[in-house]
Amino acid sequence: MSPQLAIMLALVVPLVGAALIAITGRLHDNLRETVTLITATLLAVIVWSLVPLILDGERPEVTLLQVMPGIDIGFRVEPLGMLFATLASSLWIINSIYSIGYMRGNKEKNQTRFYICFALAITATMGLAFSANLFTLFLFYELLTLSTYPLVAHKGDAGTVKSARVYLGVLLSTSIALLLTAIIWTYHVAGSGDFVLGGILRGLMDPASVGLLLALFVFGVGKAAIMPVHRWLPAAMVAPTPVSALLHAVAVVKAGVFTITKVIVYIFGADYLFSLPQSGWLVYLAAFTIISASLVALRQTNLKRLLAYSTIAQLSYVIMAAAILKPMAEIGAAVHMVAHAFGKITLFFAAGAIYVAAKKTDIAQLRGIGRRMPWTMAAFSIGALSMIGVPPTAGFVSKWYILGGALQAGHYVAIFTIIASTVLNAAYFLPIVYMAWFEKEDTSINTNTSVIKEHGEAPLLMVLALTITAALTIGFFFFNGTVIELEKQIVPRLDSS
Amino acid sequence: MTIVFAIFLLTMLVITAVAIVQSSNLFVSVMLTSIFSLLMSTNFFVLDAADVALTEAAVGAGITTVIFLSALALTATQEKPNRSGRGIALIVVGLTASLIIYATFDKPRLGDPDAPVHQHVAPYYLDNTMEQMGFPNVVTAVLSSYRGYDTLGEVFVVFAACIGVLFILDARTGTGPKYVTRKMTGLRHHLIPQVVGRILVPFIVLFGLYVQFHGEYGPGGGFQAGAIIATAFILYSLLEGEQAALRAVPRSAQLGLVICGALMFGMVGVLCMIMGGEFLDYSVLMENPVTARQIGIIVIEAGVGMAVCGAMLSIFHAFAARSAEDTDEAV
Amino acid sequence: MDFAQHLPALQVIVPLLAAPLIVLLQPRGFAWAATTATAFFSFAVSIAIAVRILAGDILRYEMGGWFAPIGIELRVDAFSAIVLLIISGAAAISLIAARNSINQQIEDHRQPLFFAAWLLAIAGLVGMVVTADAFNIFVFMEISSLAGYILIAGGPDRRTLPAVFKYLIIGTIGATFYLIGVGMIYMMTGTLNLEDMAQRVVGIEDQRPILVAAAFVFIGLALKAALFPLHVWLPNAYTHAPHMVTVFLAACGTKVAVYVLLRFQFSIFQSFGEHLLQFALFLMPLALLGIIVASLVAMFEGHLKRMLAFSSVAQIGYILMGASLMSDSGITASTLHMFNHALTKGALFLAVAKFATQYADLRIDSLKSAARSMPLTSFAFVIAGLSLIGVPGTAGFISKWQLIMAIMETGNMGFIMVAIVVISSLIAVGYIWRVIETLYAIPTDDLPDDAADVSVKPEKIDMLLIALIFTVAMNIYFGLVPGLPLTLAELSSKILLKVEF
Amino acid sequence: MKLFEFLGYYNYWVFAILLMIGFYAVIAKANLIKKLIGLSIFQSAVFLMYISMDKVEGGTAPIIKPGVVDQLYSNPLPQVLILTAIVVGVSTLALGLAIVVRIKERYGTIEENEILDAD
Repeated sequence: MSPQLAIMLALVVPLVGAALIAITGRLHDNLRETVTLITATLLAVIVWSLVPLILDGERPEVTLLQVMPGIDIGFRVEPLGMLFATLASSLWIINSIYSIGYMRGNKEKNQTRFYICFALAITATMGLAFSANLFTLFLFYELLTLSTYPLVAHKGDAGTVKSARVYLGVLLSTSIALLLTAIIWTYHVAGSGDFVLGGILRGLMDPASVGLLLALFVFGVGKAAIMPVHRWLPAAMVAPTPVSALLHAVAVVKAGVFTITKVIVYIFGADYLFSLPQSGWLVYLAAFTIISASLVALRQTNLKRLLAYSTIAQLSYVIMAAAILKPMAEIGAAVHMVAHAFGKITLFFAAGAIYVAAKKTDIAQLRGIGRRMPWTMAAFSIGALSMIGVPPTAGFVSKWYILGGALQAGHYVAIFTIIASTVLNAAYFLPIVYMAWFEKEDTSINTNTSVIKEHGEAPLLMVLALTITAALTIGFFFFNGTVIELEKQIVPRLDSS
Repeated sequence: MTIVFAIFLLTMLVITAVAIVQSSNLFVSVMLTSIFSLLMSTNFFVLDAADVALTEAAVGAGITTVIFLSALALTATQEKPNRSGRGIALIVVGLTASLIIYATFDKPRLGDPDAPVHQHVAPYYLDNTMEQMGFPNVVTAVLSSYRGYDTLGEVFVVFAACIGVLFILDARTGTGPKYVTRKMTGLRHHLIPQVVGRILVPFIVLFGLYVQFHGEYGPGGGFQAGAIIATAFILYSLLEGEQAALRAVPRSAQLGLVICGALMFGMVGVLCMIMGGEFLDYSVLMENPVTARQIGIIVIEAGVGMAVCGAMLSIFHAFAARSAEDTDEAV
Repeated sequence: MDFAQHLPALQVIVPLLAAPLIVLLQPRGFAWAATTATAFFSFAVSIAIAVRILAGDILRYEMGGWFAPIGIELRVDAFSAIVLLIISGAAAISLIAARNSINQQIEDHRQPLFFAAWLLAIAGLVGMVVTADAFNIFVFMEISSLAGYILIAGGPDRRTLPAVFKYLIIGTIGATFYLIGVGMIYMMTGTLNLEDMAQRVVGIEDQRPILVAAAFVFIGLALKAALFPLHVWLPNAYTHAPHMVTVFLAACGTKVAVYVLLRFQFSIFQSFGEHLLQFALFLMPLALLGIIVASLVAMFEGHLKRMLAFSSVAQIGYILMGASLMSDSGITASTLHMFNHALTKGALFLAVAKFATQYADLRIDSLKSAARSMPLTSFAFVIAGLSLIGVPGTAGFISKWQLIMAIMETGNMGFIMVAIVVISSLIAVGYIWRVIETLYAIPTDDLPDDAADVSVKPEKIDMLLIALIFTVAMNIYFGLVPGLPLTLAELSSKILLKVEF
Repeated sequence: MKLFEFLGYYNYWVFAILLMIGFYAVIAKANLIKKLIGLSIFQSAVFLMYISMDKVEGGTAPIIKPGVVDQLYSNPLPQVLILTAIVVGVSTLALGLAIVVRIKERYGTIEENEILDAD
């Protein structure tokens, strides 16, 4: 299989999958879900087949069509995108397994639409990850927003629609208003929007404009949820848990930080940005987002909302790392995308499992739940530790690199932020873990019927899924060499300095 | 002397126009509009535009007035007082006026033979009409040959108006076409108009035919003729009543006249294309281009005349038939 | 003289002459079929013309065999070709889809007249575009206007009538203003041929009449084009017209006036002193204001058709804003947007027409949960709506991209304009999404679920739906492969700016 | 010849005044028929403008007199245009009146403000 074919297949397979799901959805549920799983597996195989090539330094390219002179829809696989695509496609399998358990366990309506939109979202993610230029990236960015909207609004009642409106409103508005402007500006100045290592804007703009352009990009990519454009993420918590997992771990927010990192590395060029003081504000903004989101998370009583704010903070980790503009930090940014994905998906799977099994959503209800759902809570604990950054979890690896980068740059604000947020993370995660394992179940709060009270573990498929992700979270601590090798390639020029 | 007369005419025009707008009796306004058209027509004549004068008299003073009156019969004859909107109107009008006055200063003066209008294209027509067309009326030549395409367009404007009026006035909550016309006596009880009118009708038709076929040599042509002949039939229907008029020229014949007229014009053009020329290039129709053009012009002028006559009649009867129904319903 | 040379003439005279034939041969059903066939023939002619234009030709045709400026010349270049494509394409698609909707709204015995008027409208609009003669434009403008009044007057609601009347008055004033302007130019140049005019206008010393003429032509055509604030006739006319007429007129009605406007401003007045600059300075604020105000009105409009009509006014603002930049890329964007907006608005109104087959009331609130019974139509509306917003992958995005690109070329001042384009896009998100949410809303509880399901009739797959899906597909196709309109638009801008190429 | 020059200006002024009177009636009058009457005055004014420019001092109507040399003729082109415009004008008017008649039937009035109130 030639790499070009693989790239095209990575886009076509989920698309065909969506079509097949639509057809089989009318026939039988099992058939539909088989199709989903087969598609996901096939996609993962295809994407993985590209990894060795990229590690060898190859950059396969495909140009699909020329839209306007100088503006193509084209794909080019590079380490950052490779990492993102691998991550998303692999997690899709696990997420599908989990979804099947969740959707059935919860007896959700419109399941076919759910799986179709999911597959479309994955198509968009693949396109985004492999995009060779800003135009293509923007195309798939919007497709991702639109294909996830029906997922967020899945329940369809008034409250959900309202929240989904916030989701779509923020993401679409910021992208059309700011991101599109930034992209067109880039095309206007540089004559192209191709992702080139070292950037394409060097010397073409005055420093003040660079700062402005950077701001347009950062706030335009609403998916990165940097404050103040983070509101959509808590709003989107109305979605079913597998969707939350998709948003937080597999695709959406990752697409956001991926875009920003890619823009910094391939459009501005990290070392070029570093030479300009006008870009320094980004670290402070990210730091502010980290701290304040963590503080907000501290006050949450709803588990999923807590996780949402935790995500906001973690995303800004990536942005801050990217904005430190030092080689180690850039690697740390990429690694943190993976680490956070593993950790957060585990946490969400656990939250969903608790909801399906016990219909519990509040933190206060979790007392003693560890005894009823030991697997789930064990996984939850691992995820939480990864968020804090305790070894041996994935979170530790990325924090190590980011901290290294911050030290390299001598950026004390960043260093302080990392330390402070670690403390805050511990402050909001550890009590939950403690409560779940060591406190007695509180019957007074749980006013629900006895049927629900007498619950055990969640459906097998869900437990299976979250066990796998928890294992990955720990596994990543030990086996992260490939990822580091891959991402070292995005900073070769800086590596020597 | 003519100039004094012209100045007098122009002044009268302004006075009439003011009176038209001021009068709150719509009937008076319409009659004044008819006078306005006649004044305008005379003025055109003074300005050496005989063809236009004839058209304005036939169409403006004649047909327009009749249509207005038939519409008045169906609506209202008195305007209700209303003072709102004057402010905006005055502002808009004032702005437009200042724009026009601004343009006044650099305009070429009236009658200047060196003005750009008389230089570029116009002399060609005056110099070549005799040679290329073989007849003296340059207006007819320009109308039907040099700018025949405009005239084709114009015929279709008339056609559009005709089908438009039929379409709009036919729209009574759809139970099929309402071609019912009840008793309408016209002016049968009035002896003098009856007698005079009966004598006049054939002469008007005759005059119309003269205007039609003499268009190449004197003022006149299809438009004028069509309008004049239509006037004759309208007069007839006023005298004898709708029914009698429709017996003479049924609705289908009126519409048929329009369609045939329009198609005749168009088909001559298409024939020119088939014969190897451009659309409406009559010269290819026969060996001798001058004769060919004359033949072409006669045919298309006939088409124009038929179309205009038919359209005017259709429009008039569409209004008139409605008033017949309404009066019946009222009784 | 081969057939191909007659193309510009055929473009006009075929629909023109077909109109009386349809009135002549009245049997039921025939009118629609014949009209549609004619429209498709027209479309084929436009495509043939476009092919010739892309090959680098400029088609000239001397009507009656008289050379310009003695006779009337037809002249088709890239700018005309793209507008011809818009008109005849819109006509073909709206007509082939029209049958059921028209049967619903127009009584049988009136249909031949109605379809004849439709053909006259097509002929009038293409006639304005192919001709190179200022007065001939007026004649065909009147044909298209009268036919347009007739078409709109076919609307079943009584409110149609005042709306048409208003349109008639304003349209006539516009045409008369145009006539005054042309008269003044003629007075100063002695010619009516546009090219000839452009050459002769250069040497004139007495400039005032020409400036005033420019103003009259501009105002007259702006009235016809519904340029803000002269748009007052448009919303009601579009709202109360028969649905399929709205599709047709929204796609191409005002664009032809814009076409003539740009022709005059650039071809004739371009070489005329500072005029073009004044024109731009005058036009730009109006365009910007129109974009914002009309978008806001659309946002708070409760009736679906009116909402889209106001959105059209805003889009005219986009088109003219592009032109007011006076740059190559600006006019390219402007022309391209004419094409893309025709596709988008056509699709949206087609969807509206389809909704109207099941929903008598087209206020947005009454379309609640329409997606249940009409999933395909609703989905098509969503895609077309996205194209209106300018989401990538749709035609609307391409023109927005070009427009912002063109604005950025103007330097720092451009940011205000970019901001306005962006803000109005956001407002578009607002009003389109309001509809989409309503369409996909879950039925309220006062209807039990079973009852709702019983009342749902399955969506009928008819020509209207197929045409709708086709148009939506075209929106996506030209969003990904905009080569054809883009090339024509680029050629147009070079022609208008008289760049040698 | 001063009088002739005056006529030139006067012609043009009358055109402007008539145009304004017509335009005013179209905008300010609420009665629909009155609006149409205003519209026809408005158009007539434009006809006057066109015909004014065809006049040549000492000329006659453009019907060639065979054998006569040095005869000046007025310009035929504006006349042709106005012939067309007159017919266009009456066509528009007829259509407008048809609509007014229908409005009267559906609303019972032809006053603009009353129609607005009715809906």
